[in-house]
Amino acid sequence: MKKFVNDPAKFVPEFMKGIVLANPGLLEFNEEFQMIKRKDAPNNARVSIVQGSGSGHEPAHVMAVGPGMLDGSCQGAVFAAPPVDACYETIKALASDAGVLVLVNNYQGDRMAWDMATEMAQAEGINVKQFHINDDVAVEDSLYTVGRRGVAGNFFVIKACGAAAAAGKSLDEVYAVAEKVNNSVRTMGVALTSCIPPAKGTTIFQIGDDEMEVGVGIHGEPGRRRDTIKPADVIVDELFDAVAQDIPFVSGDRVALMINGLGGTPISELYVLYARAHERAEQAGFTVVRNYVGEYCTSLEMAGASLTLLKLDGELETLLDAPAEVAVRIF
Amino acid sequence: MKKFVNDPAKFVPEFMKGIVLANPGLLEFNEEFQMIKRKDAPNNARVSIVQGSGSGHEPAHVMAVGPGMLDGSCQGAVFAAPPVDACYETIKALASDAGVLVLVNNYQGDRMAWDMATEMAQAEGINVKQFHINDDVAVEDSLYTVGRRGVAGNFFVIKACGAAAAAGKSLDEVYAVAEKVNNSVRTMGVALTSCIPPAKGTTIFQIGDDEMEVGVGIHGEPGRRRDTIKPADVIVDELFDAVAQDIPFVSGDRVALMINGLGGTPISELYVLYARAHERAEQAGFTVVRNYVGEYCTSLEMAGASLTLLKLDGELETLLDAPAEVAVRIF
Amino acid sequence: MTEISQATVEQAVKTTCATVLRNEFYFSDLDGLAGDGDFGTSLATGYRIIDAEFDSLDKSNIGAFLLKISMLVSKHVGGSSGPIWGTGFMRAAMLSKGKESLTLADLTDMLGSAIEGIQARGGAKLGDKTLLDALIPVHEKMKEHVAAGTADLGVVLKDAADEAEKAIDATRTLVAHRGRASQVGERSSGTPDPGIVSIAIILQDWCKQFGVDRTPSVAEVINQPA
Amino acid sequence: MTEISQATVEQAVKTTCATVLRNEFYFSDLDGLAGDGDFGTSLATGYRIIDAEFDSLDKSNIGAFLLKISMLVSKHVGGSSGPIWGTGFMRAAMLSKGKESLTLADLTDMLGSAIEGIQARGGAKLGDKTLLDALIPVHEKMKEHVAAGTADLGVVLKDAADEAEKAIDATRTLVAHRGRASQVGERSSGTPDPGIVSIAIILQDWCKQFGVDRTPSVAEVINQPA
Ligand SMILES: Nc1ncnc2c1ncn2[C@@H]1O[C@H](COP(=O)(O)OP(=O)(O)O)[C@@H](O)[C@H]1O
Ligand SMILES: Nc1ncnc2c1ncn2[C@@H]1O[C@H](COP(=O)(O)OP(=O)(O)O)[C@@H](O)[C@H]1O
Ligand SMILES: [Mg+2]
Ligand SMILES: [Mg+2]
Ligand SMILES: [Mg+2]
Ligand SMILES: [Mg+2]
Repeated sequence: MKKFVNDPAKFVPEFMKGIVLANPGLLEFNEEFQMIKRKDAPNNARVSIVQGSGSGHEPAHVMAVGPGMLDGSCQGAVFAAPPVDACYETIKALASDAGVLVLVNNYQGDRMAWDMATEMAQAEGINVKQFHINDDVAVEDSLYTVGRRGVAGNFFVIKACGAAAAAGKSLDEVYAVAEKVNNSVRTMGVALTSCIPPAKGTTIFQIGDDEMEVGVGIHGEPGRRRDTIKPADVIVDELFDAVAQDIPFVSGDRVALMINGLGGTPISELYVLYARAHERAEQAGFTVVRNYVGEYCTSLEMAGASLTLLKLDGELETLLDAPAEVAVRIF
Repeated sequence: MKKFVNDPAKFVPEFMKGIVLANPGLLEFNEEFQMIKRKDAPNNARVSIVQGSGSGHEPAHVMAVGPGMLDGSCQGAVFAAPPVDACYETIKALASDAGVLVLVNNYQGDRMAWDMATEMAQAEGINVKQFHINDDVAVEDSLYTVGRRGVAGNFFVIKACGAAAAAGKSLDEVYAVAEKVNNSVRTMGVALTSCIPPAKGTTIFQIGDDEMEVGVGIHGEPGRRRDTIKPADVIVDELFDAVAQDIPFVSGDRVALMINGLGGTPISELYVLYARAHERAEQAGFTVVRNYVGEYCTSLEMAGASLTLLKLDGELETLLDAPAEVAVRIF
Repeated sequence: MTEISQATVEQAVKTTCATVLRNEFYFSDLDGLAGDGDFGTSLATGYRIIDAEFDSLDKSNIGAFLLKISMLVSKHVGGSSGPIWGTGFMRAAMLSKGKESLTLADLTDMLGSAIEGIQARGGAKLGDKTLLDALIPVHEKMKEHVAAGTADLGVVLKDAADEAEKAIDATRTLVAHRGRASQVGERSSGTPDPGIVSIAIILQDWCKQFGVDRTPSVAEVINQPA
Repeated sequence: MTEISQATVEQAVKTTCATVLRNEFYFSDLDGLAGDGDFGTSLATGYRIIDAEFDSLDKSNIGAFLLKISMLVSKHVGGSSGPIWGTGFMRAAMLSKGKESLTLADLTDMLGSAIEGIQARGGAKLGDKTLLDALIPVHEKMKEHVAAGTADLGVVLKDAADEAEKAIDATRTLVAHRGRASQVGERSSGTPDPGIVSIAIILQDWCKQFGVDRTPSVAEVINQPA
């Protein structure tokens, strides 16, 4: 297995320990529930923002804890929603007089765990609300399913809600921000290779040397279709069209544009994709107000990328612009 | 080829275009010489810091251009030093009354190209000096070779020199900073997989499914030896010992500790490595004053990592702490 | 009337531990076909602890024992399986509170309540291609035996294993409507649901454990690791 | 005395373009053994442009032509090969300034000066396992023919190709002391130097181009792509 790992069963607590050792002033670690929180949270003067999901998507979700972002987060095993108890303890640890907003990525496992945890916390009088993020356009939404998946758009929901909470907004107001961002953000991804969950030790799906999976999920779930690999620009065009036509985005829109690496793709390739995406946005009459190129929501070492567009307005631009700090940094 | 690429021959200019489109306020692009520079450089009041090397190591080197870092950088093709003319034009474009410092990674190709370019620039009266970075401890230094390679330690030389130049230090003073950092920084890396240069289309070396290359170079050059993959902690121990014993680092040292991903390794694994490296540093009596976990000097999509230690003093701590800005960012 | 002793309940759980641990990678591989490949690991994480702590678990009565199982699942099992299996055990525990043996009718009611709890938790119905598509027919068959007054519990167990196994093929070509597999649309058709397979394999292993002669006939059950 | 015409010099460069472009991946693969696998691409980037612009290059005389080649190499060839080949062509250009034909002695002096320039640029000496280990013996052999007054340039070319080819095996087990391969220590022993191989293949192709019958005997030359 081509991975840096000791005991696969300890992979998640071990990397979490590394994150906290690297950020001793900022973060603290509860190993029993695989939870990382800001040392200075909860703060009763502001809403706590909480998330927790499967591991393997780093820097989402535990590395998004910090001022102006999440107050705390628990991680399940790789690709598995955290156990109910961990979710419950996370809500409890971040309980604030101003309330707790749980940003749940829209997967069955996450939803059920946070539902149960929320019920348990509410029974104890904690003021907690949940919001479901579902920005992936790869598979059509339908009444008969759990609905669309939450993927890289997650970053924007966290960033905006974190800024709103830091600005002292109420739980209902922060919830409204989550709703606005989620209604305005769309993503689609493509994979060139499969990832290898450490506990599994082998790839999660098989893919030919000349194939790509269009619309892949961040857990390696199948997307729209399997196809032969195309030139980078052709791939961007398909992602861009799928995403831009979804709300739809229209000429004159001010947007944030993200190229998110899925883990194994070098940043040079992400900029090849960005160049085309930026060009397409300009041709479509969008103004790219902010851009994001890097890794925000990954799938272990999967080679691949996703493209996200977020429609902006004055409020969202201010929220994205607000200062924030996370465990990931350059300097 | 599992890559996002259009025409492999245009890979480098295309990703450079992406970088500049994503940083329109900060950077400008000279496509003919594959050079990126700060829009507001040169500034005759301060020394210009310049670098240029092969591509494939992103964010090194062109993504390290920005305030407090490099003033400009030209890129060769993947893994090939830039042509002499590009180096010459880069020095000319950043020529400042205060002088130009070229930070050259110690490879034969880079050295020769910058030697020729420096001679040409000096013949035109430009005040330019070169410094060679050689922090890789993998292969013993010797009088009979080009000497040790420059790898991730490069980041610290740029950061410190960039800060010194921003503080208005003279060319000789900035050169002395480069010397001090280079004398105080050591690195060793390990690869689990080979990378695929786009123009080659195939892996640069063969490595078994259960093998690792200890001491690998950032161009896939062989290192100390081939071995079977070991648990993450055992790998860190070997890197740590090789690096720490080299200057040597001694108990009581204040250090910066970097775990640098080589491109294809997920950040979660880098933090598994960091946890152990931090522990080892503490056991050795070092104080980890600053830490760096992420991608600083990569080898395309190679799965692997390197460990860097930098011995600090008051001057270096101040220089590392100074504000800086590059094309890579989170928010 | 034939009773199911507390010892039998404990033995069934113990056997399930062995089944889940032996099938850890197999279940994950099946989940990888249309899901995310963690089903086996998630279940095994919980059952490994149940197995290790088995001797010291509260065994004052069946309900207390199953409540403890439910709590261990809630604490250690992630993914969808945590809430689903945790809810199932919780419901079964409620109806067996204080009991030291069960009638077939008791057991049937416990399963019925578990099914209701799982439906309430995850919103799935029959035909959504989840483990409910195995549990519901098993429950129906058990109700028939309760009505008929079947005395031989081996016959009931064999029928239950048959129903669960049939569900694998009956749902194979369906498109999943719940769980992660539902988010891949048409792409889930043609792959077996790992939750259904796990129920069929657990029941098959119970047959073996309790001396009920039964030969599996569906590939996924036949091919489980020995 | 036998003269080498400007047309022959131009043809040799043109032939070299074909050689380098055909061997682009082969040269890179050889470089990947102990180096970084870019040698073929680096050379090809320059020679592709020389080839494309060939018809419009300054051909007023041999020196002007070679100076232009040197400039194109400096502008387009990266890696170590840019400075090395650029310096070589620059030196050859200096000694042929204004000439429209060359004697064998002229050509020998040009190569000698190129070797000096490359040594000054990169600090390599004979035995450091670089292309100098091919060029220096070729130059020695040419000096012998100049001294002996050899009239048949085909014989000289054949001998030169022999010397270059011999250098491949003669240096194979050496540890590189210059260039990127020197930074891998003992690990460079046992791999051929791609720069030496390229010189041997170029000379072999010149033999073919100029009608000199010669059969290569070293694997790396025999195995070059057709
Ligand atoms: N809503 C649901 N109700 C009942 N069972 C479900 C539901 N969603 C999923 N399942 C079952 O859970 C199994 C997958 O479990 P697991 O892999 O742990 O979940 P996840 O999809 O979160 O990774 C499926 O095979 C299915 O049988
Ligand atoms: N100092 C030197 N002098 C002469 N030739 C050299 C020197 N260093 C390297 N070479 C030649 O250049 C070849 C490698 O070229 P190239 O791959 O372009 O360089 P790099 O090592 O920079 O990638 C080697 O095979 C060797 O023959
Ligand atoms: Mg899961
Ligand atoms: Mg090179
Ligand atoms: Mg699953
Ligand atoms: Mg090379």
